[in-house]
Amino acid sequence: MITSFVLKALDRNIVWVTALLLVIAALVPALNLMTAPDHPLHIPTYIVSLVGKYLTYALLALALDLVWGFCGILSLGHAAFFALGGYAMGMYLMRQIGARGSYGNPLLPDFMVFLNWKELPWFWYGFDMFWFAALMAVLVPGLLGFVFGWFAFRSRVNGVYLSIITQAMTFALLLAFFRNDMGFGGNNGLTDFKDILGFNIQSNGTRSALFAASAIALALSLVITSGIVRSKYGKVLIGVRDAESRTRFLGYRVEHMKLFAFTVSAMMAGVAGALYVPQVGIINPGEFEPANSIEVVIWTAVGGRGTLIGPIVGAILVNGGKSIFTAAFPEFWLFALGGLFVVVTLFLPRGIVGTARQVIERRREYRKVRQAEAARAIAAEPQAAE
Amino acid sequence: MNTLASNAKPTSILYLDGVSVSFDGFKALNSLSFVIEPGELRAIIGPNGAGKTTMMDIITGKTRPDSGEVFFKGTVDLTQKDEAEIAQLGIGRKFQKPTVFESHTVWDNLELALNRKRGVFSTLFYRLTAEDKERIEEILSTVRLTNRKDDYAANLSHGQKQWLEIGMLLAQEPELLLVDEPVAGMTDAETTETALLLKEIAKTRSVVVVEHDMGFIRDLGVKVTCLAEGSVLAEGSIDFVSADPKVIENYLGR
Amino acid sequence: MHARLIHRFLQCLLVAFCLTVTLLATDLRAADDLRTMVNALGGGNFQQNQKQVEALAKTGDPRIVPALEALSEGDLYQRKADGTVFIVKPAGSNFTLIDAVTGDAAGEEAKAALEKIKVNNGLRRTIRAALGGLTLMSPDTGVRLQAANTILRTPSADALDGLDAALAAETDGTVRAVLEKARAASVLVSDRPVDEKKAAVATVVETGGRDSLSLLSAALATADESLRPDIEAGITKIEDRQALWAAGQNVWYGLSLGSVLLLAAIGLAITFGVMGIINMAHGEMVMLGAYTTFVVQQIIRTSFPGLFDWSLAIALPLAFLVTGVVGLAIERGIIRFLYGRPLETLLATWGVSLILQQAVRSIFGPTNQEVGNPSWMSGAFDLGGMTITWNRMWIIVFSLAVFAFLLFLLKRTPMGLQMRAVTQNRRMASSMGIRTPWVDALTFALGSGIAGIAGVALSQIDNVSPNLGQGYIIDSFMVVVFGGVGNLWGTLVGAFTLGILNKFLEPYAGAVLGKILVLVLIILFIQKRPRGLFALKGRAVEA
Amino acid sequence: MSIKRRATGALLAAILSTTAFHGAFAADDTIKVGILHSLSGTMAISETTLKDAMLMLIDEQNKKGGLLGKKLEAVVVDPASDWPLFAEKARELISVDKVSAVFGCWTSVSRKSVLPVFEELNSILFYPVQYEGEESQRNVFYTGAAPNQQAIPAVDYLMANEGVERWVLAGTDYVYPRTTNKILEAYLKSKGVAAEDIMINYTPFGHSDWQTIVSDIKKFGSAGKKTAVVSTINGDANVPFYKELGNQGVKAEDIPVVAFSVGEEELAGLDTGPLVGHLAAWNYFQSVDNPANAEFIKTWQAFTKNDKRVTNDPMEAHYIGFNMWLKAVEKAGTTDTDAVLDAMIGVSVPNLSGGYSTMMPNHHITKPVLIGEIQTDGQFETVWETPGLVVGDEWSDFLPDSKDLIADWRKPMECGNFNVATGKCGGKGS
Repeated sequence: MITSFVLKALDRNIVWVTALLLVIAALVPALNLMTAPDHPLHIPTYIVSLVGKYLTYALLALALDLVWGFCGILSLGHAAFFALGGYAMGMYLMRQIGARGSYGNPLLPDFMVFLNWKELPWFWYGFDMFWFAALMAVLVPGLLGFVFGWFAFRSRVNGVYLSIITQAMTFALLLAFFRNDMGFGGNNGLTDFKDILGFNIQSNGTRSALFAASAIALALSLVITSGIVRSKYGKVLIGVRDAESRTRFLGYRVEHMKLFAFTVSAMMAGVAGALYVPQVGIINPGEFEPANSIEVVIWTAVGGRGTLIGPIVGAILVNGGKSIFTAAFPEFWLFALGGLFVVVTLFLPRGIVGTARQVIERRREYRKVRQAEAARAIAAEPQAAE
Repeated sequence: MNTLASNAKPTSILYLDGVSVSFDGFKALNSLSFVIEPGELRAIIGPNGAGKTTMMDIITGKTRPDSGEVFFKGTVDLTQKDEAEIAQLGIGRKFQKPTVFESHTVWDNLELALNRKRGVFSTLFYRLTAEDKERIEEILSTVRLTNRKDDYAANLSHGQKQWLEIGMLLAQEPELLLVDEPVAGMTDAETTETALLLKEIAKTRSVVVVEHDMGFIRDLGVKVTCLAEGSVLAEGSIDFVSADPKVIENYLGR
Repeated sequence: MHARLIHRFLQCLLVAFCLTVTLLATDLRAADDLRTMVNALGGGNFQQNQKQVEALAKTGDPRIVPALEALSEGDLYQRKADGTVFIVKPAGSNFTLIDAVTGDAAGEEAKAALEKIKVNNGLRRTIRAALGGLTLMSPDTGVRLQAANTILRTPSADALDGLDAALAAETDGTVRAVLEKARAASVLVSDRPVDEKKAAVATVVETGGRDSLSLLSAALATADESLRPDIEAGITKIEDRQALWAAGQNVWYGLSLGSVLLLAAIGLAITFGVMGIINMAHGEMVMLGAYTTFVVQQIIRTSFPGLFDWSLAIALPLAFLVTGVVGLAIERGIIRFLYGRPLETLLATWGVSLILQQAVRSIFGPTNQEVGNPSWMSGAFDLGGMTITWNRMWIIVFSLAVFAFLLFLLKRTPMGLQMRAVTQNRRMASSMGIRTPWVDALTFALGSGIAGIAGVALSQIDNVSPNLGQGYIIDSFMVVVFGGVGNLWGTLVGAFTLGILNKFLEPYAGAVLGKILVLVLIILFIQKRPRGLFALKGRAVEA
Repeated sequence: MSIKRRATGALLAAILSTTAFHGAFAADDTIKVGILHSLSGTMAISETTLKDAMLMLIDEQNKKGGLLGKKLEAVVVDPASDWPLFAEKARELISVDKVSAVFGCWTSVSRKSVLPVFEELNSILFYPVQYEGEESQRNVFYTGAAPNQQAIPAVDYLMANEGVERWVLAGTDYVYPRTTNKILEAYLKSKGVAAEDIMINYTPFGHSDWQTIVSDIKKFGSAGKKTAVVSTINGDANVPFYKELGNQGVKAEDIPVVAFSVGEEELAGLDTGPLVGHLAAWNYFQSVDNPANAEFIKTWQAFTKNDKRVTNDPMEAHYIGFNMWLKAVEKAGTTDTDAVLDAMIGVSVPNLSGGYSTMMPNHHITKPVLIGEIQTDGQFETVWETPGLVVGDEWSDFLPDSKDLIADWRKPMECGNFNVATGKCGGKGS
């Protein structure tokens, strides 16, 4: 059963990209660790952590694409799941600091100490264990996604209404996490991490490991997602996207279909967040900004909505561009970015990958027709001869 | 009439009694009542806004009636169920405008329509069995789309889409089929073909056809119900109905 | 504003005084005697100067009024050379000197040659009190009122004689009322007998209001046993009265917040609600409107200072024009290629908003720009126990006016008819000879223009910075969706509901939690009514 | 296939051009100075000014012949008010551009976000904004005010000169106000202020509807005791707050508001007519009257080609920090981090308020504290000034957990949180 699921998942492009990701996962750390800084092939740590960040973004975009590209649910709140995953990981990293904080309090994180909290809030328990934090990084976003989706899809909220309430959701969370009384460090968020699983979080080794982890996680999710969308269930999803009522009248429970996709997607976003935080070294409520969620939508659209590789390409391109522009023309990079979005929507409505695929298919169609004609011509020959 | 209907209730496949519904004050259905017997092929005619589509919406659970009873096989209360449940009970519906999954191939369209387990996980790990293949092939030939099976539904002609949709209904193996204007925009050839197809289908299950095309109705040659302003105007053979002055004044007249 | 007002009054009053005084005055100290006292202000620090001012006040000599005035305005300088103190008026790089006592012109001096006599709140208070005492007998009702009010704010036992005299002479009702209260207040702080104080308490309680509360609670601290019960009773009485008004005040705050939301959202109700464009650049349109106001005010400030009170009136049409044109450009340049693809409009307009923000930032700079309130929009007035600020009131009125205008435009004009026709059924409309492209363009321009004039209003209460729009975009979408997309009335009701809801939650939950609750309520509400407050029903939507 | 190529191509492009671009800059005959201030996003409103100030200072220094015989070169990046991006950009400045020191950050969170980077890559950050304290890090020099250089003197002034007995502590809900208010609360109580005479209120960022809160303040102020508001409201929310104060007629003579985050920049967006007499506590005002400041203002307005352009306290902080850095580098004869870190401590340079500021072993500096009243022209007039200089106190004496902590980065101690009670480095010491 599972095997067939996986086998179906592995079409040519996916195989290529997955392979590529795995190669990067091995190669980049190797080049970073084993070559001398002056070696031509050396990849500086700066690039490693930068690209590592991109990869987590790519995973987030992929998660969004599952619901938006294949099920037509435009979520403007996906950064919320990302951030929740991040917070779960952040809490673990905070607990790891232990007595090494400024006040040397073995139990309480610094921000609690100097706002003189007396004991650890209940929801911080268990986060000193990695497995628990990792579990929460997936479960909490998943649960939120499930509950939210269960309400929304059951009462058939869709279109912009759904988009806007997802935005309301992330905005509410933003405000909530800003409140210092929440016990998540308010605006300063969680930071000053020391180590993860006992490894110094700043050592090149750890960075490379995190990079590899991100690449592999992305590859894995790519395979899973591709499996999902290529299964019969995936076809139903696309059916829901294109003709929701038809799927209903064929007897499918559209709300369940949506709910499953939404929850899975939320969990993937959570994983992305959990990998993101140790690499950037901070998580704060800013991650809940509705603007962030919109950016994710934009990466996906730029890369190509409804394709699996598109969101990955889009996320990496847009963020790469951002990194370069903010340094190259700090005063004017917003013009470049804004321009990019306008241009893409106007001239590449299907996104980069989508357009590429379209071109390829056109050519294939054309070739088919040509062959058919040729065949007919040959068939015609002998009669002509007589 | 209600009393008359109610003793038909247990034996009927579909039973509507005094069904009314209104949108923002406009009465779409006004205590509509009629009965479909098992294995019956019934044509329903009526001017625009007579409530034909609304009636289908109510039978298929898309719209809830304000009042009245809707029963399937005399026992199942349809007003308490939603689209999916009703579809799974075995009521298939074909829309006025052909709605198929345009970004799927003809084959996939039928595969999705097949009457199999429809849960999330059973679809997630579904594998195409030999019998399912067979069944799909069979339907393909019934709706004459075998040679297009690998094309995207989007690339089909209008008529072919209509047929594909009918094919999907067959795959669904319903006991009751609701067909909304199947020949709209079809060539005469296609129309007669469709008539044959529907009669073929009606041999094994009950069918309700909503249609404007009187010629087509004649081809079918079955009992006709004429709706107007959300309630039944007349019922009987095509000639009987089309002779009815009310009908003429209300419908054929123009 | 207030200070200037007093100043103007005092000018005219001064003249009157100088005449009367010089005639009637019998035992006035010599002018130079005064001058030495005024000059003494030069050296002293704040505390010493307070003493000095009180001393000057004691003289009761009206000729020192302008000097004190100048001091509190920071226009009193000391000549470094000889320590003489002058009232100064800036004249280019120099100061024109005015004799602090006689008010005669006394030539010019370089700024460097003079030293400012510093003033702080404490000193200002003392001066205000002194002036209050000195101007109680002024012929000008307004000034007398001011004076009475100042004494009321700073009651003192030794003001009593002055008050009695003033009351005896007072004819004007309103001034009299204030004087009464001021007297009562002063009695409370004096060492008058208890029964007199009891009476005073009664008067204070009678007039009610917040200031009475502070008077009483202040008195309570020092009052002797026999008086306490009266005062306590009085306090509770006033507080009960206040509580009632508080509710009303809350509703008012809600309305005013609602009006802001309405203004922010109403443009979106067109571009998003009617046209279905997810217009992320909406906030930037509001921002552009605000900046137009800023530019207009700059020009007025530099060229026609007299017109300042008209600045908003002038800015309105301009803002509408500017943002309208920008909107038109956006529609023609980008959006028209995206009809039927609402989600893509989200991307494109998001890009546009980034560009617009950065453009404004590089033109005007990233910092806040000053947009002044015209006099008729500043200050507040009391309605019973509630304080109503003029700008809030005008904004409510304005938002409703805009709404009415829009409603009329859509429902009663051929243009509106065409707009609705196109948005409902594009093909049909065009086949009926409506030039749909232009209707689209105009509709979008209209929406943007409305956003622009909203910006004019919002510039009165919020920052005018490149980030202005970002602050409103989300709330706007909430309002439109909550009200029901495509329904103007929905937007109206939605805005005010959310506004009032927010303001009623705030006192209990606090500003932050209140906002969170509102958002959660919106989410839950959408579950109940998946198409907003005023949803269209029937087959049309389902399809 | 082609898709894959696009992906990789893009990736490489991104990587290469980032490095390549800066590679172009990397000339050895210059000393690079990083400027890490948001030029876009919500914080651009405050930080852009500091970017310009730094460019001006570097410009001036180059006119004077640069440093160690080399020209200084500014490397400007835009972290776009996005906190993780701050960390990324800091890393880029240090490891790609090889800058010798970075001047930047405004919000505490941005500082917190870059701290680990500076620690790891061992570089130097100059942080120019008043902040909540409770921190002292080896690689950071705090040239802004610590709470004891701003908040506490302000409160003292109000008690002494205005006879305030009742206090409203209003702030934006984030760490700086929270901490400052905690400290003030403790301080006020130690001065015998009753709990019911203290009202604490927090509002979200960019809060724009102040009606309820201002009227609450009026209510609180009508209890017969002299009342004052201590405002730690953050930048953007101030304008609507003051507008509401003005309109609801809260006069400075009655309820003065003393602010710690409102400077000349913020007032530039306001008609200060109704606000005359409200106060602010800073270590510098543009109105301070001395030649150095006059010169500074002149250069600034010339540099920005705008004779209305105002200066403010964080600018002065950068001025001080920059000059300290120059001096330290000259003292050390190199820009090597460790050498400079050692040389910095004890360095003393003139500040703009007419005295000298010295870098203390705790990486905070000595400053005078000025209390100013808002004037009609949008300037502040100093109404009170600490007799001497105040040393920045990184660990507040009014918070239970930090009163035993001190920081001293001189050898041999070299500790940011030495606990005098336990005699161990590292807080309580575990």
